[in-house]
Formats: sequence, structure tokens, C-alpha cells
Amino acid sequence: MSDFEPKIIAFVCNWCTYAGADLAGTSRIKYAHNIRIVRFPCTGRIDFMLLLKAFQSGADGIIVSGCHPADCHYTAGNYHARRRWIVFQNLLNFLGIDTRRITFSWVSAAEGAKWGHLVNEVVDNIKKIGPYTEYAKLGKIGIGSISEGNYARIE
Amino acid sequence: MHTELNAETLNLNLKHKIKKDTGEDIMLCYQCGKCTAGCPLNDEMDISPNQLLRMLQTEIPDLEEKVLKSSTIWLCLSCETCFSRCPKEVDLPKIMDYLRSESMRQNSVNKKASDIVAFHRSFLSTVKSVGRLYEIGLIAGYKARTFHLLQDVNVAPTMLLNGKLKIKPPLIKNRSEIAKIFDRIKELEEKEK
Amino acid sequence: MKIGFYPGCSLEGTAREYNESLKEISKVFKIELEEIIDWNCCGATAAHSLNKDLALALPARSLALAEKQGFNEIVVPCAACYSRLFTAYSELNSEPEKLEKIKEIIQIDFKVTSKPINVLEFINKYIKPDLKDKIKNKINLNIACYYGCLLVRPPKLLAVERYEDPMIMEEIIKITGAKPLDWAFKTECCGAGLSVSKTDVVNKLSGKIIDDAINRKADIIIVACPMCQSNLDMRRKSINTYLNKKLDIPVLFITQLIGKALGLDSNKLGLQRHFVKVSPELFMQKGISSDSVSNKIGVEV
Amino acid sequence: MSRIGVFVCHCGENIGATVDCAEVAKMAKDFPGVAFSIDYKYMCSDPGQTLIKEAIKEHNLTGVVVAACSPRMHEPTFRKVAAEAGLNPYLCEMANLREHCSWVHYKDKSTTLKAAELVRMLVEKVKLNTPLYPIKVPVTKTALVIGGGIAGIQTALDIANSGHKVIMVEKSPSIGGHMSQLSETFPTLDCSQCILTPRMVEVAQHPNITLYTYAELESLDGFIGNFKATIKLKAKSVDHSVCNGCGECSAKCPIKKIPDEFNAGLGTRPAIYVPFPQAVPNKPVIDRDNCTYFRKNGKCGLCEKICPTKAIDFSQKDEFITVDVGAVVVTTGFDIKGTDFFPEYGYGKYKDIITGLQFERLASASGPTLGEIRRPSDGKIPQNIVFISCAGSRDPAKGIDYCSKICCMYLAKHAMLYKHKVHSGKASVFYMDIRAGGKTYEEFVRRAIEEDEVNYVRGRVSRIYEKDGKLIVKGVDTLLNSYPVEIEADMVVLGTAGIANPESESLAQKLHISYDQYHFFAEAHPKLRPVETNTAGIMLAGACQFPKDIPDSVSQASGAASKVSALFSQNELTRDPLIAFVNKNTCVGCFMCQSVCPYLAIEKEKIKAKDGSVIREVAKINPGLCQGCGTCVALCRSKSIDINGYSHKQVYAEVMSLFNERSLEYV
Ligand SMILES: Cc1cc2nc3c(=O)[nH]c(=O)nc-3n(C[C@H](O)[C@H](O)[C@H](O)COP(=O)(O)OP(=O)(O)OC[C@H]3O[C@@H](n4cnc5c(N)ncnc54)[C@H](O)[C@@H]3O)c2cc1C
Ligand SMILES: Cc1cc2nc3c(=O)[nH]c(=O)nc-3n(C[C@H](O)[C@H](O)[C@H](O)COP(=O)(O)OP(=O)(O)OC[C@H]3O[C@@H](n4cnc5c(N)ncnc54)[C@H](O)[C@@H]3O)c2cc1C
Ligand code: SF4
Ligand code: SF4
Ligand code: SF4
Ligand code: SF4
Ligand code: SF4
Ligand code: SF4
Ligand code: SF4
Ligand code: SF4
Repeated sequence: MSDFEPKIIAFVCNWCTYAGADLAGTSRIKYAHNIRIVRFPCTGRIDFMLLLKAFQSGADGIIVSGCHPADCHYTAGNYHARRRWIVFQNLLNFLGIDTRRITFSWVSAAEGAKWGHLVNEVVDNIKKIGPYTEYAKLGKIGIGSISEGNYARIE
Repeated sequence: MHTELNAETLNLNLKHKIKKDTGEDIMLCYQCGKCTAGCPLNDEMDISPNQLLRMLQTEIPDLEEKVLKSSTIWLCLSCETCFSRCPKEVDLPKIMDYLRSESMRQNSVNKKASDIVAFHRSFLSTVKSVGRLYEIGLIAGYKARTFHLLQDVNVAPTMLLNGKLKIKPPLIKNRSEIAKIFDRIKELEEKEK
Repeated sequence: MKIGFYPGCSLEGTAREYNESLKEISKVFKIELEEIIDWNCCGATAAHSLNKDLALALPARSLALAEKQGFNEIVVPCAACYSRLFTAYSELNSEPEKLEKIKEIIQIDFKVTSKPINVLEFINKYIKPDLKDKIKNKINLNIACYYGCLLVRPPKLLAVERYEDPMIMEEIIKITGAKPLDWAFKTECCGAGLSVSKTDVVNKLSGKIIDDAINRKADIIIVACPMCQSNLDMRRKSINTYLNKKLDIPVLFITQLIGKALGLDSNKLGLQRHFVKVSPELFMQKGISSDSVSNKIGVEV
Repeated sequence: MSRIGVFVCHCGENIGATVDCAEVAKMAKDFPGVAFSIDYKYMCSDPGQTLIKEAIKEHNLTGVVVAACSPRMHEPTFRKVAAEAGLNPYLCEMANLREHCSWVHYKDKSTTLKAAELVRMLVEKVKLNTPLYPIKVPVTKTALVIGGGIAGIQTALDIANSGHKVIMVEKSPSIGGHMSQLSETFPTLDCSQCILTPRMVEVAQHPNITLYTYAELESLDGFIGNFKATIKLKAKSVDHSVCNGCGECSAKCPIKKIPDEFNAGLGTRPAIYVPFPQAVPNKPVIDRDNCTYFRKNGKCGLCEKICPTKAIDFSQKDEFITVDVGAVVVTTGFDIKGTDFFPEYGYGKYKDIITGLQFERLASASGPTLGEIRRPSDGKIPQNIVFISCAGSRDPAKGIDYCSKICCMYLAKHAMLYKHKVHSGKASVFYMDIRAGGKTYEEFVRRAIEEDEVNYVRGRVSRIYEKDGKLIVKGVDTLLNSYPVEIEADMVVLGTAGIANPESESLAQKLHISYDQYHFFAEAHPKLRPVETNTAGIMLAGACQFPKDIPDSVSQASGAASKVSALFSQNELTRDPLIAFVNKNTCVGCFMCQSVCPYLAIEKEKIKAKDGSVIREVAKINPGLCQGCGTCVALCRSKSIDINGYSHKQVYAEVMSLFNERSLEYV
């Protein structure tokens, strides 16, 4: 397993974590290359079905990160994201996806170093857990039909 | 993140033990002194109620020891005046209850408080054997424990005259049950240790 | 109507007159106070001073027995017992683990459904509504209503309105024609718990209370707790010695006062049992017919 | 068919040293839909920009991905470039090869590979971009100021003086607020009326200000630049256009014993009244709740008979007017707790225990005692006075955790004023901490202690009771080992907590602004946007946000006014069009979205049949209010909301691009 290079997708908000990742860059903080960042206006925008889709397509791990609890640029989007995350965790458990594959974190625009640590930590963890190979199963239980604009509903 | 309560910190700090045992958070106290200002017994106490909390806040072992050896914890009447007025809702009487049992456990009972402890002990032993309070038994027991043989000689005869003292103990039917309650609690305590 | 009754130890002994007067007035309102069979001591200050499990277990047994007898409510005239029973009632109701532990200790299975009520709640609910119609003697006295600690505190637990300046007794006695006084010490502590072990403290605390009542021209003090009564009445001699004054204001239970207003016989209400004697003229002087209080016993103060 | 152009920037060595930029450009050429791809040393330089512009034209590009630095740095630059080449600016995206790739990884094949993937993500996204146009909204250059205390007065004057119209709404019969009740003000001890009155008059006379007193906001609709406010003008029963303010009516009104609000209940006033001599406007209103004419069906009417100008008009009705405004400033101030709030201090039953505001009236030369400190019960001059700080504040048991911020200062002021007036008197202040953080504030408090010898005792008072005409104050001195301090006082002043106005919650609902747990209005950001609310176009100033003193209220008021002026300096507002929109056909009308939108941008829209009957209700997003957070998008279960720039399809395409060709094997 030593040469396993996991694919990690990060769903981050534009105001805090995206900027924090920028700061990591300006500070030349080195971290693992396995991360791909998708920019969102706010963690509140992040639709958790998209995360499932990412797993179904072959992501090995996911980071969701935004502003610290009281600092949301839009005042409360991150709060709603967290609330949905709790529900979503149950769904993951139900689907048999190891919840350790998703990391929920707060990285502010000033926390470049924290971003670097976070990425390294997640990459190490996922390397330990191993590649995500059960995506076929997700297709079987009906997530396969998810395509843009046609998502299964999560409560 | 609050500090984990592990055995080590438990051994060190009275403050944490109180939190665990009674749920009362000593750190809430901001030393306004309102409790002391209203305490009917403050004049008699060797440590005023707010100072007592401050001493516990510091976690200094010497001060904790002083608290357990204080007369304050025995003088507190549980009148609840402090608690009802405390802006931070610190339940001092509950903390005092805890400190009393802790003080007994550590054999640190203040000398001046020995009368009070003796009274409480006599009271409970009457209850244990009779099920209810039996004044004559209580006073006799108390006097035997404290050698305050002459106390209340001026009241007792009138009590008797006014029909206020029962000569016979008010035995309840299931006295053994009461004694068992005492015993089970003792057992539980042994186990917890 | 029947209602559960937990007399508590004092009402069997030092506060017999409280018991007698409560029963007498209840009779007038056709209420039968039915004693909890085989009730035990609540543990008082001693238990919760020394052991918190015991402080719950002792009252819990009586609560459990009351439940077995089918009482929703139990009248607990002694404020100290009431405090212990009510604390146990609330704690066991809100903390299921504690309840489990206590059930284990007392070896009785119960659900904590019998609610302790104090004498003021009892009077308010069952006596006050019809009191006016049954008054025979108007009480024409200035009265200091003394609550002490445990009828009003801690307010969070007991949910008493105006806990620093309660008006419950005042509202009740106004119906009898009495004039309640505005005074400063109605909820100050009398030193109850240290009655025997620290008599000097009692002298000081109770002394202040009596002094203020007299300064405000009270004719009598009324109470609803045997501890308060015994401190203010039984210990009067030593209080007077301590204050170096001769204070002779009588201390009556509220039930005795109501009894007088209902026209009941003083001796049935136990007025002869007081240390500070209740002079027969007290009720007559003010122009109210009164039977004579047996003057045989009572100390000179 | 998309024709995407990819422009890979070396950023000199910044990207070029770590990422093989030529290789990335080469790979990009093979991505589906890419029509043109090139790498260049500095894309943002003039030649770089020209390169992009020419490629757009030459290759007829339908979208552009600039693979360079962070979009947070240069997105506006390249969007402008696209626009200049005739392409809609929102058809340009940036891939972040510098901050998120070359600077954080080592030179390695995997780094170049990552760069290519980042490009691919954005290529997939930009293919789905649609042309967008900035939202333009017109601005009505009139401001509504609600509340006429010092904060409202300052705001109104600042806006009016910068040339814009202001409508001020004050609920009581006069403007002035709490400041008009104060005697002298810390930290300079100048007379409150003297500095306030000229400003009140200025408000009344300013050509740009329309003042409505005895009026309240009824409702507010619309959005920034375009609000519609309905104002209720309460019936004054006096025609102010003819009344000359002679005061005959008040003098003759037989109803005289109404507790006087202006004197904090220490005096009385008639039913027809001007709240205080310097009131603006200085004309009376009839308090209908207390006037005999209104209470007893037309009896009395004395004022009508007596009025020389025939100004009394009993038939007046409440009137409603609607005004268009572009911005709103809320300056409704605060309230203070009364003495009945304190069980341990007698539930308000002792007449000589008063609030700080009542003390202000006693100390004021225009007050009921003409400035002499006399106690309410018997008019005697107190020889021993006690002040109690934090009365209700910093008291979680009473539901108020916060420090009211002003009381430490005004109690020091009171003690000082008392000592100046009653030289032989003794003044004590019970306190827990002395909070005197402000320019010359600490010096002020020290002066009270050092020069005026006010006795500061550290400790909270446990109880006050009355005995033989004295108030017994029981405390301890915690600096003296909790030594008991029992003072026989003649009068006690409680520094009671400053609290939100009782109607603040309903006002917040009318305005769609948020409030904190104590019902004070919430600012958009405690540090960086302290005078704005979360609703664009609505500002805050003064004590309605939190208890504060005059200097702070005034600074905040000027801040709010400058925000309004900045808004009014534009004829139109331009906003990014990255906002949400609803698909009416699929929306099921659950309005879950409405409950989460932090900007209250989601409204209900009725879908009507031809005959005008309502078929169903759906969500509608107000583009003036939506800030584009996307919370509603994620929440809508029927997927009926989408958002420009971060649409379902776009983010989807980004994610999928990473896996459709897992690891880009063809490199
Ligand atoms: C006892 C005391 C002493 C003080 N001493 C000093 C001092 O010495 N120095 C100092 O700097 N500060 C002092 N202050 C603080 C000072 O009073 C405040 O800083 C100031 O009044 C705040 O002004 P404001 O305009 O925000 O609020 P306010 O003065 O409360 O004015 C608000 C106005 O809005 C009106 N209003 C309320 N609701 C509505 C509504 N719904 N619609 C329309 N109108 C409405 C009110 O009628 C009022 O006119 C003192 C405060 C107190 C209580
Ligand atoms: C240790 C510490 C901790 C703090 N923590 C907090 C906190 O947690 N939260 C909080 O809200 N506040 C905090 N503050 C306060 C905060 O730092 C200040 O409120 C804030 O910095 C003030 O901003 P300013 O722009 O007025 O002044 P400054 O930050 O001092 O900026 C002044 C600028 O002007 C420049 N300058 C100076 N003279 C000239 C000149 N003659 N010509 C041209 N330029 C000049 C300086 O170089 C500087 O860039 C803290 C302050 C300190 C000291
Ligand atoms: S009243 Fe409460 S907060 Fe104040 S000193 Fe006492 S315990 Fe502490
Ligand atoms: S409960 Fe104890 S500490 Fe508190 S006021 Fe009463 S006697 Fe004092
Ligand atoms: S209403 Fe008439 S009497 Fe009253 S102030 Fe105006 S003009 Fe004078
Ligand atoms: S009608 Fe009479 S009571 Fe009413 S305001 Fe006029 S004078 Fe006063
Ligand atoms: S300003 Fe002073 S008196 Fe007022 S709440 Fe804060 S600390 Fe207490
Ligand atoms: S000077 Fe600073 S540290 Fe001292 S009291 Fe003021 S704010 Fe606090
Ligand atoms: S959440 Fe979706 S379905 Fe519900 S009202 Fe909003 S847009 Fe319509
Ligand atoms: S995107 Fe955000 S601001 Fe816009 S309507 Fe949706 S929740 Fe409200």
C-alpha cells in the first residue's frame, strides 16, 4: 500500500478557507499534493449529495472547511452546514461509508499553517484507511442515479 | 475544551471534586461578596463564605486544608440566603454540605465544631435506632458526647410540663428498615472507595 | 376530603400545638389529614450535613410510602421537613440515576408522584377560599408574619413569588381581620439548625427578629415552622438574658391564629403549651370575645 | 459547442520553477472543448493581456481559463480583459496554480499533474458559465432615521449637511431622548441641555430634515436604495400648524397628577403637555389615555375653550403616510431597569431607593427639585447617600450577564455632583470593578475618590431594608477580608442595568434586522462593520445596539451617517450578479429556504390562475437583498434554487472532471 496516493477533494468557502489556503501559498508552506480545492461562496452552499457523488466517482477522502463558527462572512451559512453535516453523517453510516473519510474543519483566512497541517493530516489518515473501493456499492443502492439537478433527497 | 477530570487532578483539587460530586462550579464565583454580606453567621465564621470560595479557586493545597479545617463549614446553617441572592447562582449551601462530609472523611473537623458534629451524630443515631427523632434520647446522646451536661436544664422541665417532651421513644414499626438504609449507604461508600 | 399528612418529628413532640391546631382547623373545613403509615424522620440538617445519600434516602422512604397509600399531595407542616422532602422530590424527579440509586438503598420501588406541600400552600388551596365565611371572631391585632428561611428559599427550587418579601401569610391573615405589618426580618434566619449546639447564635439571630417585630408595634408574631416557633418562643428566656431586655411577645402558629378566628377553643389549639404565655386578654382586649386560655402552665418571662 | 481558451502563466519563476507550464498547456489542448491553449511568462502584464484579447477574437473563444495566481488576486483583472475583447466577463475563470500548487508543493511530476487537473476543473466549469450582467438598482437619496435621541440627531444632521434629505421619526412628543433628561455629563461635567438643545433646534429647522414626532414606523418594505416606509402619525389632538405654544392649555388642564415620564416619575404632568420646557417641537399633545374628554365621552374640553388659537382638535385621527427612502438608520436608544426589579432591595417599595435616571432629574436645574438633591419621601436633603453599581447588570441570576458600560461613570458623576451640592454629606459607592476605559474617564473617577472623598467599597450589597426612616444597606468590604459594612443611608441610588427597549423585538421584525439574546440590535460585524446591520441599507447607531455613552453614540452616529452618504453618492448601485434564483415550476412552497436565508432575501410569490385565484405560493429571491451565500441552494429539497457562478451543474462538472479520467493516464 505504500505507493497509494489518495485523491482528496476539499470543499471550501471563498472567504475563509480558500483565503487560508492562499495564505499557505504566500507563506510557502509545503503540504501533500493530493488535494484538489473546489471553491464555494460559503460552506452553507455545500450540498452533501455532492460529497456522495465524489465518493461514488472515486474520491478517497473529503475535506469540508469554512469560517470559524462566529465568523461566517454571511453570518450563519457555516452553522447550517454543520447542522446538515450531522444529519449527513447518519446517512454515511447507513451507506457504510467510513465517516473518517470526511473531515469537517474550520480554517480562517489567517490560518495558512493550519491548512497545511490539515491537508497533511487528512492525507496521512486516508493513507492508513486505504483507497475507497466500494463506490460500485453506492451505485447499487441508488446513488448512481444522482446526476446534476437530479439528486436523491437527504433529510 | 474543558479539562478532563482524571484521577490525578481529582486527587489534587477540591474544586474539581466538588464539580464532579455536586455539579457546582467554584470558578463561577466572581468574589462580589454578596453571599457574605447576607450571611447570618458571617460574624462567627473563621473564613467568610466568599473567601472560602476564593481559597478553593486558587487550588493551593494549604488553603484547601484550611477550608476543610474551618469552623465555617460547620456553622453554615443552610439557610440558603446566599444562594438565593448570588448573582452567579453558586449553590454555597450545597458546597458546604460537600465540604462537611469531606472534612469528616479526612478527619479534619474543626475543634470548635465538635459540638455540632456531635449533635448531628447523636441525631442520626437516634433516627437510626428509632426511625424518628426522640428528643430525650437525642439530648442524652448529645450530652454524653459533649459533656455539656447542664445545657438546657432551664428548658427541659418546662417542655415536659407543657406536654412538649415525649417520655417514650416514638418507635416506628419497621425500624429495621431504617437501620438497613444506613447500612446500605455505608456499604456503598466502602465500595466507592 | 382526605389528604396525605407527614407530621414530622417536631409535631409529635415540641410542636404538639401545631399538630393540634392544624387538625382542629382542618376539621372545620371537613378535611381529614391522613398520616403516612410508618413515616420516618426526614434526616433534618444532620443528614444533609453529613451524608448526601442519607439526606435523600430518608425522605425518599416517606415519599414512597405516601405513594403506596395513593396520595398525590402530602401536607408537610414543618418547614424543615418540607424543605428536605421537597428537595428529594425534585431531585429524584429530575435525575433518574439518583432515583435508581435511592430505590436500591430504600428497597422500595416508586415513581415519586406524591408531592409535598407546605402549610401555607395547604391553607391557600384548601382553607383560604372558604375562610371568610367561617370567621367567627375578627382578629384585631398587629401581626408580624415570620417566614424564616425554608418556606421561601431557595427561590429557584420553591418558585415562591416575592421571596424576599413574601405576602402569602399576610394575604391569609388579612381575611381574619388582622393587620399584617411591614417589617424587615420576615425572612431572616433564626438560627434553627444550631438550636441545641450553638445556643448563643440562636440568641443573637432570634433576638434581632423579635426586637424588630416589637419595634414595629407587633402584638404577636406568627410562624409556620416548628423550628422557628421553638427558637422564638422556647428560647425566649435565654434570648432575653442575652439582650438584657424583657421581650414578651407571643409566637403563634398561623394555624392557631386561624383557629382563634374560627372561634375554636384555645386549649384545643394548644395555646396553653407556649413558653411565652398567650394572655387570655390578648384576644379580648381588642374587643373580641375569647375563651380563657388555661393559665396554669407557662413561664414568666 | 464550447471553444475554451487556456492561458497558463509562469509568473516568472513563481509557477514556472515548480510546474512545467508548457506541459500543462500542451495537456490542456487535449481537454474536450478546448480550442486554444498557450503558456506565457507574465499573463497579467500588458503583453500577456494583449495575448489573451487577441486569442479571444482570433479563435472565437466562448470561455477563458487563466491558469495563474489566486482569483482573489487577479480575477477582476482578467474579467476586465475578457470584457475588453467582447466576451462577457463572467465567462472567464481562473485556475489557482500559484497559491494552491506551485508555492505549496515541490517540483515534481505530480505537481505538474495537479496543475493540469486544476486547469481541467475550471475548463469543465467555464463551459457551463453563462453570460451575466451586474445588477443595477437605483438609489432614493432620502434617509429614514428612526429615533430622535442624540444618536438620531447626530445622524440626521450629518446626512442632511452632506446634502441629502432626511426623514426623522420620533415616537415621543419631543426629540432629545435620554440625553435631554441628564443633568451634567461625564467626563467633562458640562450641562446636558446646554449642548443638546441647539442641536435639537437645528434638526427642527434644517431644510433637509422632515421631522415627525409622536410617530412610529408601521412597516418597511423593499431593499437597499429602494425602501418604502409606512409611518404612523399618532393623533396629537392639537393642530400644530396653528398652536403658538403659549401653554395656557397645560396650565388649566384639571388632570394634573400623571406621573411625568420626563422626570422619571418623580414629578407629575397634565393630560395636555409639552414634555419639557426645551422640547422640540415646543407644542403640546393630548395624552388620550389620561384626558377626561377621551375617557368620559366628551366631558371637560377645557383646553379647547381656553385655547386662544383654536388649535385643539379632538377629532384628529391617527394618520398613515408612506415615504420612499434609500437607507434607514435605527437610533431608538435603550431603556433602564426600574427599582422594582430588585427583590433584595425591596421590590421598589422604598421611595428613597431611586434609579440613576431619577437622580439625574434631582440633580438637574430644570428638575422637580430645581437641582437640589432632596429625597422623594419627605423632601429632606440626604446626609448619607449610597450608590450601588452593577444593579442588575453582570447578574446572570437576573438574566443580564453583560456590563452596562455607562453606570460606573455616571455613578461616579452622581457621587461627585452630590458632594458638590451637599458639602457635609457622605457618599459611598458599592462596586465590583470600576470600568472607566475612555479618554479622561479614569481621571474622572479618581477625582471623585481623591478630591471629593467618595467612599468606594468593593462588594455587592446583599440587602436593603428600611428602619426608623433610614435605609439599612448591608454589604461587606471584600478588600478588608469581607469586613461587614452596614450603612444607615438616607437615600440609595441604583445604577440599574441598561436594557433594550421593550418594543425592540417587534421593531426588528418590521425592519428584518437581527437582534442579540438581550434584544439589542445586531451589527453586521462587531469589529469591522459596527454600524451596519445584516440587511443592506439599514444602519445602527447609539444605545439601541448596546448601552453606550454620549461620545460613543455620537461617533457611531457619524459613522452610520457616512455609510449613508457613501451610499447616496451613487445614482445606481452595482452588484455582483452571483446570486440565487428559484425555479418556479418545481418549487413546492415549503419555504425552508426562507428560514435559513441570513439576509431575508426570500419572499413568497403567489402564482395566480387566469381568473386571479391563487394556485400556489412559491419562493422568490429578491436580487436587491440576496448576497449569494448559497445556503438556500443546499437546503432546498426539491432542488428548485440555483445560484449563478456556483450552479449545481458547475460544481458538479468540477468534481466529475477529476475522476472521469482518473489520474489523467494519457500524460
Ligand atoms: C442615568 C444615566 C446617566 C447618564 N449620564 C451620561 C453622561 O454623563 N455622559 C454620557 O456621555 N452619557 C451618559 N449617559 C448615557 C446617555 O444617556 C446615552 O449615551 C444616550 O442617551 C444614548 O443616546 P441614543 O440616542 O442612542 O438613545 P436615547 O437617548 O435612548 O434616544 C432614543 C430615542 O429614540 C426614541 N425611540 C425609541 N423607540 C422608538 C421607536 N420605536 N420609534 C421612534 N422613536 C423611538 C426615544 O423616544 C428616544 O427619543 C447616561 C445614561 C443614564 C441612564
Ligand atoms: C497587545 C494588543 C492587543 C490588542 N488586541 C486587540 C483585540 O484582541 N481586539 C481588538 O479589538 N483590539 C485589540 N487591540 C487594539 C487594536 O490594535 C487597535 O484598536 C487598532 O490597532 C487601532 O487601529 P489604528 O488604525 O487606529 O492604529 P494603528 O494600528 O496604530 O495604525 C496606525 C498606522 O499609522 C501609521 N502611522 C503612524 N504615524 C504616522 C505618520 N506620522 N504618518 C503616516 N503614517 C503613520 C502606523 O505606521 C500604522 O500603520 C490590541 C492592541 C494591543 C496593543
Ligand atoms: S455571592 Fe456568589 S458570586 Fe458573589 S462572592 Fe458569593 S458566591 Fe461568589
Ligand atoms: S447558607 Fe450558610 S453560608 Fe449561606 S448564608 Fe446561610 S449560613 Fe451563610
Ligand atoms: S394648544 Fe392653544 S393653548 Fe395650548 S399651547 Fe397651543 S396655542 Fe396655547
Ligand atoms: S380635555 Fe380637559 S382633561 Fe383633556 S387635555 Fe383638555 S383640559 Fe385636559
Ligand atoms: S459599567 Fe460599571 S456599574 Fe455598570 S455594569 Fe459595568 S461594571 Fe457594573
Ligand atoms: S487600563 Fe486596560 S487593563 Fe486597565 S482597566 Fe482599563 S482596559 Fe483594563
Ligand atoms: S426550499 Fe425550495 S421548494 Fe421550498 S420554497 Fe424554497 S425554493 Fe421552493
Ligand atoms: S443565496 Fe443566500 S442570501 Fe441569497 S437568497 Fe439564498 S440564502 Fe439568501
